[in-house]
Order: sequence, then structure tokens, then C-alpha cells
Amino acid sequence: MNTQIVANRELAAASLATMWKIRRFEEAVEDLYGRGLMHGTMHLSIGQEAVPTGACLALNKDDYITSTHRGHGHCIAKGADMERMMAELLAKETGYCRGRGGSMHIADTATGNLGANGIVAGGVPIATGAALSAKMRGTKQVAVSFHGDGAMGEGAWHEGVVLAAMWQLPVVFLCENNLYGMSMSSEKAFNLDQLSDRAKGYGIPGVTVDGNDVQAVYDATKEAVDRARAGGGPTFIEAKTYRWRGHSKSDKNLYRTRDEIDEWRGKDPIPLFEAQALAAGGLTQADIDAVRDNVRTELRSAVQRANAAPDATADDLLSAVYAR
Amino acid sequence: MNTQIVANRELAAASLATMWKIRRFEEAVEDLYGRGLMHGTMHLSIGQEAVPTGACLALNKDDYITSTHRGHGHCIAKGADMERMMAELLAKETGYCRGRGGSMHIADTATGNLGANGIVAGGVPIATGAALSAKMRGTKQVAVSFHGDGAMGEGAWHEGVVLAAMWQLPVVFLCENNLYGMSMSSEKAFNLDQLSDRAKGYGIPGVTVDGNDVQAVYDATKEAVDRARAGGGPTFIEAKTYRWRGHSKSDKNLYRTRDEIDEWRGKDPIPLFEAQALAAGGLTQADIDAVRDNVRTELRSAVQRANAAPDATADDLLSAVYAR
Amino acid sequence: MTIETTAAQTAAPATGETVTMTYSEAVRDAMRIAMAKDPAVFIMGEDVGTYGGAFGVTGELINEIGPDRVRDTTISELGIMGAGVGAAMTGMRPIVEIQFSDFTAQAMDQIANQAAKIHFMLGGAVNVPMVIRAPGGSGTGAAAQHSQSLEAWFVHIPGLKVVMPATADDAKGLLLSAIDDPNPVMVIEHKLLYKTSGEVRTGDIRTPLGVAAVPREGKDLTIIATGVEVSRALEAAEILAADGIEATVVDPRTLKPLDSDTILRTVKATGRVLLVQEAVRTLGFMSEVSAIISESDAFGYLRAPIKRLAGLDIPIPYAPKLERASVPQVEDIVAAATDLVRKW
Amino acid sequence: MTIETTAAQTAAPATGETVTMTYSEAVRDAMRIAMAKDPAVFIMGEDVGTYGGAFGVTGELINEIGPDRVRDTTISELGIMGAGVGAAMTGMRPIVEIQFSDFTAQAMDQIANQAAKIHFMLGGAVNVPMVIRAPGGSGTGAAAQHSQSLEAWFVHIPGLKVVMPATADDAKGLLLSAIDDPNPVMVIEHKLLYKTSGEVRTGDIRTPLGVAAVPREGKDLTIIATGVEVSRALEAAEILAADGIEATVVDPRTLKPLDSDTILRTVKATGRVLLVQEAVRTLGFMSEVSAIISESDAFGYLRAPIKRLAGLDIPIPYAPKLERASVPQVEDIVAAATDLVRKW
Ligand SMILES: Cc1ncc(C[n+]2csc(CCOP(=O)(O)OP(=O)(O)O)c2C)c(N)n1
Ligand SMILES: Cc1ncc(C[n+]2csc(CCOP(=O)(O)OP(=O)(O)O)c2C)c(N)n1
Ligand SMILES: [Mg+2]
Ligand SMILES: [Mg+2]
Repeated sequence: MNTQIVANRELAAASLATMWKIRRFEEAVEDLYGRGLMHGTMHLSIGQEAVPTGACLALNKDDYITSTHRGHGHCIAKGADMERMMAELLAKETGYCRGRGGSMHIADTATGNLGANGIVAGGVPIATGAALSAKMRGTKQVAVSFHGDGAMGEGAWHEGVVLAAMWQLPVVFLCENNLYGMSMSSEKAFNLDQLSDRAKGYGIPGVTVDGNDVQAVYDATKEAVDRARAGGGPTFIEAKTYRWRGHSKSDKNLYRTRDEIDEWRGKDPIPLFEAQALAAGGLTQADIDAVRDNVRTELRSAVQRANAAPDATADDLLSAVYAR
Repeated sequence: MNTQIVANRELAAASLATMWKIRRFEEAVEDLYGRGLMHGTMHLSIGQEAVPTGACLALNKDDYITSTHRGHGHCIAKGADMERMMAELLAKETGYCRGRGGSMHIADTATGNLGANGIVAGGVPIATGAALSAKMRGTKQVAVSFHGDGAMGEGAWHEGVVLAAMWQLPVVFLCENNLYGMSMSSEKAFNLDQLSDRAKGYGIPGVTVDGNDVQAVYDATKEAVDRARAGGGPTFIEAKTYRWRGHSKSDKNLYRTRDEIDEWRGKDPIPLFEAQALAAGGLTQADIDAVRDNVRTELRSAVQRANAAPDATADDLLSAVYAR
Repeated sequence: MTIETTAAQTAAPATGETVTMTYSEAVRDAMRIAMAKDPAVFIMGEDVGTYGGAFGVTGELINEIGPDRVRDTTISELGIMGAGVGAAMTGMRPIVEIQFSDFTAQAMDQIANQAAKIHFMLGGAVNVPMVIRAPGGSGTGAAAQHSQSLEAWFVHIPGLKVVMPATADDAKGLLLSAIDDPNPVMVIEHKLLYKTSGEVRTGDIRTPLGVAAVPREGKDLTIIATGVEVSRALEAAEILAADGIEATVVDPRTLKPLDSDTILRTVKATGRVLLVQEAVRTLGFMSEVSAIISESDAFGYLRAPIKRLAGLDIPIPYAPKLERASVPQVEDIVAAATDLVRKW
Repeated sequence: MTIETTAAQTAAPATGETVTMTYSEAVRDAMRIAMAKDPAVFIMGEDVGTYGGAFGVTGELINEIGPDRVRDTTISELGIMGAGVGAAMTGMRPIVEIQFSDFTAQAMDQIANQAAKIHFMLGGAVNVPMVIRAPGGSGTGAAAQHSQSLEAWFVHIPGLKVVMPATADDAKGLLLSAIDDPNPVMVIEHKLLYKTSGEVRTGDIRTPLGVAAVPREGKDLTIIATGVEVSRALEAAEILAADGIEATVVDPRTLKPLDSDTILRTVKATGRVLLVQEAVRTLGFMSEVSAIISESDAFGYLRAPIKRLAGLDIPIPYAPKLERASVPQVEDIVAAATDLVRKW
């Protein structure tokens, strides 16, 4: 049996902290955008925090992930520093990508995050390649490809999974099914009761879990990662969740109802986890309050320091294209 | 119950003629290549004749097909004229593509063949589009996408099927599983007992049949086509068969054994069909001989007339690029 | 069975009236008009329905026309493009919307190897009358995978036509011509132009393919610009005029087939030429324009080397200042033009 | 965790020996040498294993190196390319073989939007040291979807390097340099060259990226040619010489980064320039070369307009005579060069 996170003080506190970091980070981003202090576009994962939190808990630091356009959560959960993330979004030289990438390209290779990706399903075959590399180098690393439900319409998704299945690579395809690919309902799009039914067609195991439950995501990922590390090949996991915000700032939410949004707001993974941890005795109310307050402080200081950092400079643009 | 082809004189004779046409046409092509009288590359479907024969028997003349690099059989079975086909391969102005396309691009739009395709899986989304068009125009036409087993590794295959399944289009994805995509074994590649297990992942029916048995292919296609025409959406059919020749002329057959080839030569669909038709009383030995002889004569004259036709000319190359 | 293709529509007589609308509205107006006239015309793409399109271009068309002909797809650019090809070969006239022109990379096989080649490759037996609409360009902070100007890829493919409207009126008129055309036409719109307004002719109007616009004439130099750089060139021309430099500005509008006659005529008239594109410099569209000029008889009229202003040869960076520095701005055009005229 | 990348290999001292081998054998030799030295190097592609490659280039390497590092894939160009990117980002040095360069269309997203941009887009945090090998060109009767010369697409993408070897020795030397390079390098081989033979340096040699070759010098005109057209240009130069016309022939070898110094120097020396490419004319690589010349100080040395010889702007037709008529042949080069020298 897997570790009961909610009953384990250290893990429960860490998980809760991760979820709060994602939530607070994105609220800050939303605020900065709203006030015209941030540029570009934004894809927020508020409401989906349990997925990266539970999944990354099952990974080692040197395991790989590939991420998506909605990637702040993955980045934070894999261990990135919020200050450097915020600096990136604020177009600072100290950002993870020196201000060249922004939200859609945040990566932290030191913690195994090979990058967010502006291309839907773009990271899927890249994860297959990282897993191939791990296998060829004999390192026992595993790669997790986070992707959305919408990504499963892409040929890149298919080809990435086909190769991984043929070579039995140590990779987990983790679908964050937030019910929509932009405005397209995944129920309509894919003609399936659950997206994990797709896995059979590739001869790999598939499972569907409650994506708002850290433990459920952790358990499924842990099983998949253990199998992968032991040479048992890839797994597909569907984690059902919901994004509270629109797809991006241009979204008028015409394709879904207020009721549906409210229903899912009622399933907020954070209080759900807090209640579980309290009940299981992993955390006290004081612990819970402390985690929340610490994250708030940490985030505030991250934003301040990021803001104070020097802007990205255009001096070496041409020489930054090729590695030497 | 479907028509018993082997018991029906007209259908049995037509089916046998189609198979012989494909066989003889390709033998002639092989001979012409061998003697340096034909140019380019060639992909022969000798041994696979029962698939296009059975499938096209279930189609109306105005139904569509998309075909592959190994497309002579589809073209003949859908009703094309062997003389114009041969003229195309001989680079004649009277060929189906005026000598611009050659073997890999033969099309006969008058019989609904939207074209062979040099791109593996290239025809799959095109068939989806033809089916979409039929549905939007309300014509009750059906589209059949012939494709190989290897094609199922392509993103184009996936995306074509995803869209067809979502829109419940009148299209049949007909996989000619000849066990290899060039040298890659489909058993190794796809990690599945039967390729029709893939269909479930798209929420569409899938079935595997003996691709060397005209009746079996016909039955499965008829059922799929009837369903499609009635608005019941797409079907995936795997027809198991074998190509006797190498993938193309560069093939040294290193990836398969002589035994395997011999085994499948023993399952030659033509004598199999002849025996069935004799047993069922659909054809007499005299009928069988007549069909074979007629096709030989027909083919011989097709080659002669094609040979006598004027060569394709380079005069209007530049003005042939855009339609007016 | 015959595979029918709807006969090219002829334009209703122009009424000569105009109305102010945005570039985005003009595109929508064109689609509305085409769909009202011809049931074979339909739109297909990601989020073109209820969402109204990633940039709001289809807007409420789904409510006017219905979900059958304003058709939402899965996220499957290659499949959508192929479905467009198949539909176009069998009697429909699809307009395929790709959310960002960067994602044409996903659909490149169906664009380059299928749509563009089928008519020729099949010996003329069938046409592929489809339109691909995709916004290109930088300036929105969307970084390297959402900001490219990839028109050069398409101009290099025989069998495609390529259009880049720079004004609201051309956005409408060129799109209606593209829909009429029996060939695949790539229409590259520009994100920054969507919200710009202009006078647009009302009704079923056309801007012919293959005819350049010359929105300004001047004797000192010829500025040839495409897409968003057309308005920058015109703005620059105003500033230059105040400084006594009179520029001709040419907007090819259709990149393929190209109106080289107009280009060569205006180049001969001024003897100096400044080429301006947003795309990266190396092998961008203006490389071809340069090559055409210098192998033509206009070569003898040149008083100065041909000058190119282009995007830096880099992926578009996210940071706003860096992004701006990556592509030619009004002041860059003014400086380059001044230099060209003063030095030569 | 650090994502290691294998340090660039340095060449062993050249022994100066050569041996006659085919272009195809030279490519294989390069891969064999690289794989023997560095366990991070591996080959991945369709039928590269037992089959030996669609054009026989990998041959029996699978027997020497094993199926792990001479890795057969499914028919999934986009997936393979993406797997190459992921492997390259995490310590391997993949060589991805695409059977025909036409199928890079399938993989365009991973080539253009991922491999090429990642280093820049991630602020330099990671390299993508991968090589993509793909044969281009016409002449085998394989028609429109198997005969394209698509180098222009790749030259237009910042972040890629592009190489087009024209001789067996360069096929080896450039490929070894490409494998060393910490960036994605597209190596476009030519089908018609695979069976041609040449003297090839033995051992772990290099041809540096970014340095043009000048296989012939002459005073009357400069012929710049790429790929299969290099040998045609050299053959034409022989014929021209018999007629008293002395041509310099330049083979850029690396299209990106381009050795424009050598180009400009030789153009200045002769004052006449003939550009020869197999690719379709419009926006082919030579459009860029033309633009570079005419915006440089070599412009002042030109005695004649820059002349381009290129493939017709058509899909490659199947019929042998038509196919031959579609791209520049020796006699076309002779005629164009003669015209250029006699008329100007
Ligand atoms: C290849 C490609 N096509 C389209 C888009 C535009 N786009 C960005 S996110 C998105 C929806 C993705 O849906 P899903 O995979 O479910 O992820 P979610 O946004 O729900 O997290 C779309 C269509 C893109 N970025 N890349
Ligand atoms: C996109 C693409 N990739 C690769 C090829 C080269 N190729 C041609 S046929 C073929 C094998 C196809 O296998 P399958 O689909 O099983 O058809 P079969 O040849 O067995 O009839 C390959 C790899 C191609 N033509 N197109
Ligand atoms: Mg989603
Ligand atoms: Mg096969």
C-alpha cells in the first residue's frame, strides 16, 4: 500500500504548501495582468492544483516532466523557485528563461522540468524521448508527460504514445482532464466514457482518478512510476479536474454554465485536502494555518524580489539563438 | 444476411475478374520494371487482392475511396480502366494523371477514387473530409480509407479517426494489415493482439477479418457501409493479409523469413476463392478459365494500347499547377 | 459520379458604399457573405463556434449560420486540414481556421504535400478549392511558438496561393477572392491588425488576387512592405515627407502570384528600394522580391543597393522590449529610408 | 539533477589518407565513427535497422552497433522527431533519419517550433544537440511527394543549422561536424548522390560548418550551386572552359550559417553571378544569396544582373522527361552562363 499522505505530517504539509503556492502564485499573476503589469497571455490552473501536487510527490528530483501552456502548477510542484518563475513572467533577466520564454515556456531543468510548451501535445513526444534517453543511459529516471484532454486529439500525442508503448519506456502520460480543450468538451470530442479507455488501444495500462484528490493522483502516479522504473513500460492516467478560470483572458465562458463552474468550485481540492488531513490527524488546524500563512509570505517576497530584478535586455538576442 | 458472393454467378465472376486484373496488372508492371521499361518505384499488392475486391464490392460507384502507395488494387477494384492506369505508369499523356502522378498518385475521380497517396496515412483525413462533405451535402455517399498497418503509427491516422468519430461520419477505415510497415512488424509496433482493438479507443466499432477471403472482407465492409449510410458513424476494419513481394524494389526481405512468405503464398486468395466458388456452385471450371483468360487478353491489350499512346509532354507544366 | 465543384462566384456590382469596421469584422463579413450565397462554403476549426474563435474572428457566426457550417473541431490541425482537402475535392469549399499560423507546422503535410499538389499531381482531374486562414505576427507577448511570420514557407510551395491583407477592406476583398478561387489559398491575417479599423466596401465586393496596392506614390524611394509593416511604412512615409523625402509605398497583398510588374515599375521610377518584412530576415519573402528586382531590367535603374529591413534571425522573445526590438518599427523604417536616400 | 550534454568531440589529427567510397558509404562511415567514440550518439528512424534504411545508408550498422543504437521506429515522423528532441535535451545525441525530406512536413512542429527554439526560448538553459538526416531532390521518378528540395524551409528557421553535402568527403566531414554541434542540424543529402563515389579522408575527420568550398576558380563568372547542382555546375564549367569561359564554382555546403564572405569575394572577382538550385525558383535558397549580394558592397562590382537558374515552380512530375525538364541540367547551366558572359 502507498503512503497515506494526509496522515503523514511532513508529506501533508508539503502537499498543502504546494497547492497553496500554485493557487497564490496564479492569483498574483492574475492580479498583475489585471493591473496591466504583466504582458502576453495567461493560462491559469486554479482548481487543478491537486494533479501536479499528487503526481510530483511520486517523482524523484531527477525524474523528468514535460509540461503545457497551463504549466505553473507543474513547475512549482516539481520544485521550481517562485521568485525565478515570477521574474520570468515579469520579463526579467533573472527569470528562468531570461525573459525570453514567459509563462508558456517556463522550464527548470535543474528540477527535471523540461519545459512548459505553447504547442498542445508538443511535450508528449519530448517526454517519450526523455524516457528513451533515461532507458538508454540506464539511469532509472522516469518521465511524466502532463497534458490536457484536448491534447489527445493531436497526432503528436498519438505518436508519442505509440513509440513509448513499442519500446516499453519509463514514461507516464498524465492527462489533466479539465473537461474542455479550450471550448471543446472532451466528452463530445472523444466519444468515450472515460479517456483512459484510450490506453487499451496502445496496449498499455490506463486508469481514471479523481484529479481533485491528492492521494488518488499520488497513488495512481506512484504505481505507474514504480512500474516504469522497474521496466514495465508506460501508463496512461486520466485525472479528472476542472479549471475555474477561463481558458485564457479572451475566454467569455460561453461554452459552459455558471452552475457547472459553481459545482466544481465546491470541489476545491485545497479545503478537501485540509479536511482529510485534519481527520487523519496528519495536520492540526494550526499546521494548516501556518502552511497557508508561510506560503503567502513566501509568495509576497518572491513577487517583490522578482519585481526588483533587472529587466531582460535585448543586447545579445542574436548571439543567444545558437548554443556554443 | 449478406449476399453469398461465391454462390452468385455474376458477383463471383466479377470478384474473380477483379482479383485476376490486379494480379495480372501488377505482374505486368513488375515485368516492365524488370526490363527497364518503367520508371520510378513500385509497390505491389500481389497476395492482397481479396481486400480491395471484397471491400469495393460493398460500395456504390459514387462512394469514395482514398488509397495508398500500394494502390493499384484499390484503383482497379473501384472500377478504373487498366489501360489508363498502365498509360499513367508508362508516363503517357493518356494516363489518369497525364503522366504527372505515376503509380503513387493514380486516381480516378469518375469512379470515386480520390487518389493513391505517397504519404503514409495521407489519405486518412482526406477520407474523413470526403465523408464530411457527403454528410453535409446529404448525398448518402460513404468513404472508405484504405490504409496499411504501418499507417496506424501516424498522427494523420489518429486525427482523421478522431474527427470522424466525433462527427459520426460515414467513413470506413480499412486497414490492410499485411504484417509489416516496410520492415516494421505490426505485432511489435503496436503492442496489440489485433489492430481492431484500437477502435475502442475512439468509441467506434472495430473488427478483424481474414483479408484473403473476399466474402469475409465483403461482409465486414458491407456491415460498416450500411451502418455509415444509415448515419451510424465510422467503423474500423482490420483485414489480415500478406504481400508476397518486397515492400518496393529496394527490399532485400531481411526482416522476414522465406518460410513465412511460403506459408502465405499457400493462402493465395485467388485459388481459395475459385475453390469456394466451385464448391458453392457459383462458378464452373469453365467459368473460372474464361475469367482468367479474358483478363489476360484484356490486360494484354491494355498494355499494348497504353504503350502506343503519346508520351506526356512538358509543354504546359507551368500552367498545370493552378486550376482556373 | 462526378465530383462537382461549385462554380466560382462572381461579385455583385459594387455599390461604391463603404462603412467603418475592424479588420476582424471585415473578415467575418466576407465569410458571412460567402456562406449566405453558397451552401458549399463552410468554416472549420478549433473553437470557431460558441467560443467565436481564438481571436474572436468568427464571433457569433455560429448563431447566424449554425454549427454545421461553423464547425468546431478537436485540436487536430493535420486532421482538420486533411478533412478540408477531402471536402474540397468533393464539392465543398471549406475555410479552415488555424488559431495561430505557427500551428500550420502541424498541418504541413496536408498543406504542402496534399492540398497544393493534388491538382497538378492528378493531371488536373480535380481541384482543391479551399481557404486556410491563420493569424501571423508578433506583438502580443505570446513568445516564440505563437508569433511567427511564416509566409515564406507557403510562398515556396507551388500550388498554393498566398495572401496577406494589410487593411480591413483588403481583408474582406481578398478573402472573398480566395473563397472564389479554385485553388488552395493561404490567407495570413495579422493579430495586431484585427482590432484596427478602416473603411470597408459594403456588399459582395472583391479585391483581386495578384494585384499589388500602391497606397502612396513618391519620387525618392520605393518601400515595399507586407502585413503589419504596410501601416508602419505608411506612417514612416508621413514622417519622411515632413523631412522632404517622398516615398512610394507598395503592398503586394498577394504574395503568390506576385504582381512583379507593379514592383518593377515603381522601383524603376525611384531607383531606390527598401524592403520591409516582419518575418526573420533570412529567406523571408523580401529575399525573393530582391532577387526578382536584381535579375530584371529594373537592375539598371538602381541607384543604390537594395536594402532589406526584417525581423532579427531569432525566435520571438516574450519580454515586451525584446519583442519590439525583434521586428522593424516605424523608426527603423524612417532611419533606413533616410539613409538610403541621403547616402545614394 | 543536471541534464548533461556530451561535450563536443574534437577531431583526431587527420592522417591525410583518403579512400574511394560512395557518398552513402561516407555517411555511414561518419555515423560509425561517431557511435564508436560516443555512447550518446544513436540513430533512430524508420527501417534504419535490419532493412538498412530506405536508401541503404545505415546498411549493416545494426549488426555492428546493435538495435538499441540503430533503432527502428514506427512510421511516426513527428513522434520520432520529438523523441529526438527529448533525448537530445537529456544527454543523448540522436541522429534522426527521415526517409524522404518531404516527410519533414510531418515533423515540422518538432523541428521548427521545438528543436530550433528551445535553446533560445529557455534562456539558454538547455541545448538540443541533434542531427536530422533526410534525402532531398528529384531524379528517381518518385513524383511530387518524394522529390522535393525543401532546404529553404529550414534555412528560414532561426535555431537550425542546415547542411547540404555535395561530395562524399563532405557528406562525411559535415555530418561529423553536425554530430559535434550543440545545436539541431538538418543535413539534407541527395538521392542521386548516394551512389556517386569520391575520395574520402579516412578516420575521424571534419569539414567545418559555415565554410564554403570553391572547387574551381575562373575569372569570367561565379556559379554558386548547391547539392546535386554542384556536380552539374562543375561539369558545365568544363564545357564552358572548352568554349573559353572560365567559371568560379562555389558550393556553400552549409546553407546556415552561410559563408557569405566567400560568396561576396568570388562575386567581386568576376562581376557576374549565376545562382543554381534544384529547388523551385520562388523563395528558394538562392533568393537569399541574391539578396545578400545585392545589398552588399559586391553590388557595385556587378557587371550584369544576378541570374538564377532553378527548378520550375511546379510539383515534380513523374514522367522521366518531365522530371528532367523540371530542374536545371548541365546544358541549362552552360547556356545560362554563356548568355551571361556573352551578353554582359
Ligand atoms: C498545436 C496547437 N493547437 C492549438 C493551440 C491553441 N490552444 C492552446 S491551449 C488549447 C486547449 C488545450 O486543451 P487541453 O489540452 O485540454 O488543455 P487545457 O487548456 O484544458 O489545460 C488550445 C486549443 C495550441 N497552443 N497548439
Ligand atoms: C509519411 C511517410 N513516412 C514514410 C514513408 C515511407 N514508406 C512508404 S510505404 C511505408 C510502409 C507503409 O506500411 P503500411 O502502412 O503497413 O503499408 P504497406 O506498405 O504494408 O502496404 C513507408 C515507411 C512515406 N511514404 N510516408
Ligand atoms: Mg482541458
Ligand atoms: Mg503493411
